[in-house]
Amino acid sequence: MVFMFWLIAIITLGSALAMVLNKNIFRSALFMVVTFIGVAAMYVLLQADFLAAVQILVYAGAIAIFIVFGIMLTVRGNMKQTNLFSKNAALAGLVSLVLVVINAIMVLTSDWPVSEAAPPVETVGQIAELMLTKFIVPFEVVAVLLLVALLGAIIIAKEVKKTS
Amino acid sequence: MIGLNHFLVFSGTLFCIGLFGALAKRSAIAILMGLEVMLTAVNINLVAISRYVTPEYLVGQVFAVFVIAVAAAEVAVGLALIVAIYRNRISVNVEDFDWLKW
Amino acid sequence: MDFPVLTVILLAPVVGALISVFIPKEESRIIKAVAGISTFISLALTIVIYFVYYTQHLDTGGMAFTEDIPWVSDLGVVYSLGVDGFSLPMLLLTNVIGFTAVFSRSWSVEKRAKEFYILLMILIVGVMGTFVARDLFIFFLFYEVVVIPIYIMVIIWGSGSKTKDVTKEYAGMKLTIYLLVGSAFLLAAMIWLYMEAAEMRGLPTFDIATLASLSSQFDQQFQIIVFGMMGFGFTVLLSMFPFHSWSPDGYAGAPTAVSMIHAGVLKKIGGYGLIRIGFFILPLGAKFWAPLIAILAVGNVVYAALICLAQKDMKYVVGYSSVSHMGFVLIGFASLNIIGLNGAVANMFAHGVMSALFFSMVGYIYGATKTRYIPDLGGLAHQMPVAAAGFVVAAMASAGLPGLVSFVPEFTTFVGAFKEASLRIPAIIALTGVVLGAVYVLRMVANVLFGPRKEEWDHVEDIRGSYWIPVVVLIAFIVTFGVFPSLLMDMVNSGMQPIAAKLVDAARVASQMGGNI
Amino acid sequence: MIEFSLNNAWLIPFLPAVAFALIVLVLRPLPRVSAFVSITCILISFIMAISIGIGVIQGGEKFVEEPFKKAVTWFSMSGLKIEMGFQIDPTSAMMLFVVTLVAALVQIYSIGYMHGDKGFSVFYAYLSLFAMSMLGLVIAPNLLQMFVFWELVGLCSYLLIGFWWYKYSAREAAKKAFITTRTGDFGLLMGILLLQIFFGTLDLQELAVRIPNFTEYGLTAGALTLIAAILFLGPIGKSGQFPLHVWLPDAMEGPTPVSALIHAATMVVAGVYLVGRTLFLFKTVPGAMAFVAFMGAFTALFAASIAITQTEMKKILAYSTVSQLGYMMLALGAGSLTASMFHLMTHAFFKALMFLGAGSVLHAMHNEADIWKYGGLKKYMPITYWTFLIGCLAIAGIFPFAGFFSKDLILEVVWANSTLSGHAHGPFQGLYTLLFIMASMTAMMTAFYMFRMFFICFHGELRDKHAHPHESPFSMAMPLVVLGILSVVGGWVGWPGLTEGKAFGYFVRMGEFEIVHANWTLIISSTVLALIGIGGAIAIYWKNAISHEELAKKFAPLYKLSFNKFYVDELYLWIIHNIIDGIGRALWWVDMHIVDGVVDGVAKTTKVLGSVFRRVQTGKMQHYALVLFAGVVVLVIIMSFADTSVASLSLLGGGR
Repeated sequence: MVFMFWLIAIITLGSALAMVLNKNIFRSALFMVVTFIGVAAMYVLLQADFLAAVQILVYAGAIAIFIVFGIMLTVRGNMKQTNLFSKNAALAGLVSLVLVVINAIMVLTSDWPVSEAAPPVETVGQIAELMLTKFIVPFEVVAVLLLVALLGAIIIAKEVKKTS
Repeated sequence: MIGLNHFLVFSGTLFCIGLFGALAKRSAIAILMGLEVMLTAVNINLVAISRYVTPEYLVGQVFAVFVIAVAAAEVAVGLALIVAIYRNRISVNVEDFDWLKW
Repeated sequence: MDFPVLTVILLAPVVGALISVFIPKEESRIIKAVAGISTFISLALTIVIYFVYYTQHLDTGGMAFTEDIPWVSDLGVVYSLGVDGFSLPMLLLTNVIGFTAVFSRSWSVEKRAKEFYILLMILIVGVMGTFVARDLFIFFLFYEVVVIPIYIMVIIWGSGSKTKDVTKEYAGMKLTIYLLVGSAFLLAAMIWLYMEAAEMRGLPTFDIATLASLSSQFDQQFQIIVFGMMGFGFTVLLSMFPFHSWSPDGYAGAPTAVSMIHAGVLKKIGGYGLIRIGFFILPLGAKFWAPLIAILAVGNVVYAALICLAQKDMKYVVGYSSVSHMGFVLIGFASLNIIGLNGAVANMFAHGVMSALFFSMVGYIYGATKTRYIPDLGGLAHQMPVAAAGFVVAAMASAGLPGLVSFVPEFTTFVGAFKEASLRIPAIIALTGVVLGAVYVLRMVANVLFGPRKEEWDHVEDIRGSYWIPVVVLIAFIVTFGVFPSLLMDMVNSGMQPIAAKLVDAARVASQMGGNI
Repeated sequence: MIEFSLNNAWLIPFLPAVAFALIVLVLRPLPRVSAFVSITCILISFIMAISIGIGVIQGGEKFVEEPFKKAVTWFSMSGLKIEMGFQIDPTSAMMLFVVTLVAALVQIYSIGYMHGDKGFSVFYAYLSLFAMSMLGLVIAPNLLQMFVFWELVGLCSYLLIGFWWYKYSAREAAKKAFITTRTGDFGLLMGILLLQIFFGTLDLQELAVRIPNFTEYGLTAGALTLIAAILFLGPIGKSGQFPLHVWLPDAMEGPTPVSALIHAATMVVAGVYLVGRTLFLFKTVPGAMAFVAFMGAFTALFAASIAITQTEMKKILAYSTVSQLGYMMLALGAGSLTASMFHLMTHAFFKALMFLGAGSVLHAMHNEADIWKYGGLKKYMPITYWTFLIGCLAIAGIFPFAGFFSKDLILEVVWANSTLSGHAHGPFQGLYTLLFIMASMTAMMTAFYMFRMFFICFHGELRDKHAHPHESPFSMAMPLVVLGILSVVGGWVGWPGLTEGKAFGYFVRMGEFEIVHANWTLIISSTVLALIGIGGAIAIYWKNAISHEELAKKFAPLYKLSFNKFYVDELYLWIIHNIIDGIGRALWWVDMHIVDGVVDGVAKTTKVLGSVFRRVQTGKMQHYALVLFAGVVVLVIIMSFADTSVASLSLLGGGR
């Protein structure tokens, strides 16, 4: 468990860093997929197996495909120079770094009300129950949101016909 | 023993890496990728707290599902926007996008 | 009395505005008629309650026709209305001017009559509301209602000037921003006052009378600061020198009806608030600031009157003259005694009716000739004798002729001011305004109305039809209140009694505390 | 009738007010009816005034000591109570009689004079308004009522001078009249205010009791003198005293009946009347008396010296009016209400007569103003000629015409105050000696310039060959005759030998009654002076023994100075146009560039700041996000190091 955690954490963070630092956007996308898979493994460690599956399906699957399509549609020229840093990279790096430290301090100094109870073994059924009872309205809203996003994406991305 | 703190620090670090990507990259698509990483990091937080603080309820996971759904929608719209902008500007370099300034 | 007469007065124009919404915009005559009827209902009811109060409540004084409906009870906001001897003249003034403003001639209103009259109704309601509110919050609410329609009306239906390089947009913007800056100070002062009072009582309230009953408990420093902020807000509205410059530009830019309402009543909200809220709740603060007000008042009178002499645009003459007249009001305030306050308040009424008539006539002439530039005009009495007569009456009232409404108030103001030994020198300087006032109005009258006939104005029409209404109504008020001043003075006196008593009290307290103010 | 009139004296001003309202509101399209209503009202007032006069004479002593007063509260508040009402005493009764008489005659005269004018009804409305105002002023029991009607009189004067408003000259003259008198009223109002403040009342009778004890009211003699002097500014303006006399000659732009009514007989004497009414104030402080007397005498001489060279009939009469008003002031300054009021009355008769006569001439000559165009009018208009002669003799002070008695009385009271008389009193005898000499000179000059005008107009040959003069119609001639008779007999009421001295002076007086014994030296010398003046006029302008052109050349600088009215008007115009208007323009500049400049400056600063700070808004999302997160970081750091337990707890202590 300990070993698994550290392994997954290093892989995930490493590939995330690689995604950010890589100058080739396509490789960045691939590292992103690795990151997502690592996160899915983290879910497994957290005994959220259903979520791990969803993570793989949606992130590593759908979203990655999306991104790749996006790259294909927009990127031209030298692939090695497609993913450069902007001028404010240094400042952004500093902010991120400080934020990491702050976050760590805050987490470590906080006293979490950790419970010793065991998580349920069977999660899918419970999630389904929660979603269809207590969270039925957000659930429906998300459904509508997805529909709207779908339509919106189509409309936005559709080529505008030049009128006269 | 791996506790809650480990997961929270991990997710925080992942979030910050995503943030760095979103703030420091030129390509709009790279920014989008950074955003996705940030969202995932948040999900880990949700799930981890749910697992360690209230293990018997799976509300955190339900939330994470919603976040994933929203993230998917966001990526779809975001990419559509990028494509549309690209069509206009032949560029996805956000440094060229300053229309917010009047 | 159970009949909520004040609410009805307030609602009549609102209903008029709502009805206008459903009338096709081409039917501008019907819209005007609706506006006229709804304001007339308000006016008639106001006259009725004025006389009821005058005959029944005058001896006892105090608020009458009160209505109290709790609104936001957590904050202590109550929709409470009521009138006393102070607010009634102001309410009457609002209604007289509101009613006549509907029938005034504005040069470009025909274009979008519907919007114009709807905004006008809203404006009138806002002004009326400030005068009948007994709750500070409601007062402020109505006050803010007033500002926006004016801005819109100035920039849509306004006009620029030939003598000064200003556009209507500039005028409207300047006016609005000035008023908003003033009201920002006002709001801050109001909230501070409210918090302080809530802390003292344990219960939050916006009720003016309740706040006033605490006035002896507020400490002096607090009163001075809060009155300073409030006084700034209100005196900007009253166009005190050197914060007056919005007023001539604004009047010159505004369409006739807005000029009438603005110069006639809106300005008076400043004076009303200064007394009803400033003097009544914060008498020690008033005492501290009075000398400064007196000095600036003299600035108002003389400075504006001298500037009037240099004006060549009719509306600027009237605009600056109104600034000058406000100096008389302010000097009456600064005297802090009952006579001066009576005079100042009556002066507000008098100036309201008079300047409304003035602006109405100037507006009519402008509407007919399409120019306000005095050297272009001349001999207009040939073509428009009625308008000329109205103009001369307004001019004479402006010059403070006895027998017209403004003489007795001015005299009383000066009696009050002379009574305070420290105010005598400022008052004497301000008295020269009486002479200068005669000079500039008579110059304008002579150059616009009299002299040889000018052929180019042969086509213009004299006042007829509904344009008669402002002339007749306003002159009737000017003469009636001029010949029988006690109709006004008794009323004002009954309203001023408690406030003056409070000031006397404060003076006593101050002298006990060491008397260094 | 007498009782009724006394108790309802308010009707006297009220009736003309009714006439005014009726004409303005209803009768304007009907000129004849308007005139009829107006004249009827003023005649009723006249009858009431006469019956009041009779009542006062019958009452005798009673009214002098205890004026009959009735008043209602006009408005009041704590510490200020103003009444409206009437006060009848011999002085006001006399004024009522004079004003209603002259007003009635002028209204009758106007039927002919204003015939065919398109503003005929309006003219009558104004005349009625004027009568109302003047009568209201006369019966006023307190100073504020007096001031109210005083101002209304000023309004009427404005309206009537500007009656032919389409003429530039009339419009400017009206404006000038109103503004000039307003300048004086500034002082009057201030004086009234100060009296109200210090004595707590404006009631004339109460003031008369309180003012002599002024020290009890915290005033020094100097302060009271100052108040009196300030108050006197009003009469200076209204009664055309130097230096505010400039409006009166210009006021002749109005129709002639107006000149007769307002600018000769009634309105302009309002100032004299006011000083007379408040004489107790002036008498309390000798300095004020001397001031009044000096202003009066100086004005008399000054105006007379201008009148000598003028060439318009009405202008000459106007300056003579100014001069005579100066006389009345002089009398008041010498402490004699009697002399002043007496002269006021006789002057009203003969000056109205002369103005109406001048109107008659103008009417005949089709408004040709220059007297050098006239000449030999004697044969064309005999009634006018003879009545005018009476007027001239009266003003010159020739026995037994009205002016003789009143002018003599004035000289006598001034004489009594001067060191020359031998029994002088008061602290300013030396000054009164000077004033006496000035008054005597004025008397001579008056006789000279009146007869100069008289001979130029009525004798010799008609110089304007195109004119066809004719005698005026009956409605115009009748008032001339009536006034002519009064100008002859009007002075006899002051005859000291009449009914054991209980003549005019017995009723109209202030203080103890004392019989003024005829001073034959004075009478003879003043008559001689008048005769010298007339003789000079005869020699120069009738017999042409001395060429007037030669004279003018000889004294060219003086002549020019007098002809140009000592350049007072020019001086005023210069001051107004350059200094006052200049200040106005300068202040406007200040207002536009500095006051507005500050406001616009604030706006501009905002704009500049905006254009600086808008650079911060790069328009790039990434920058905004970066700033957002940097802000979060900075905030967290600040809060964690700040010593606020709450903040550090919530951020660093976790979710408890």
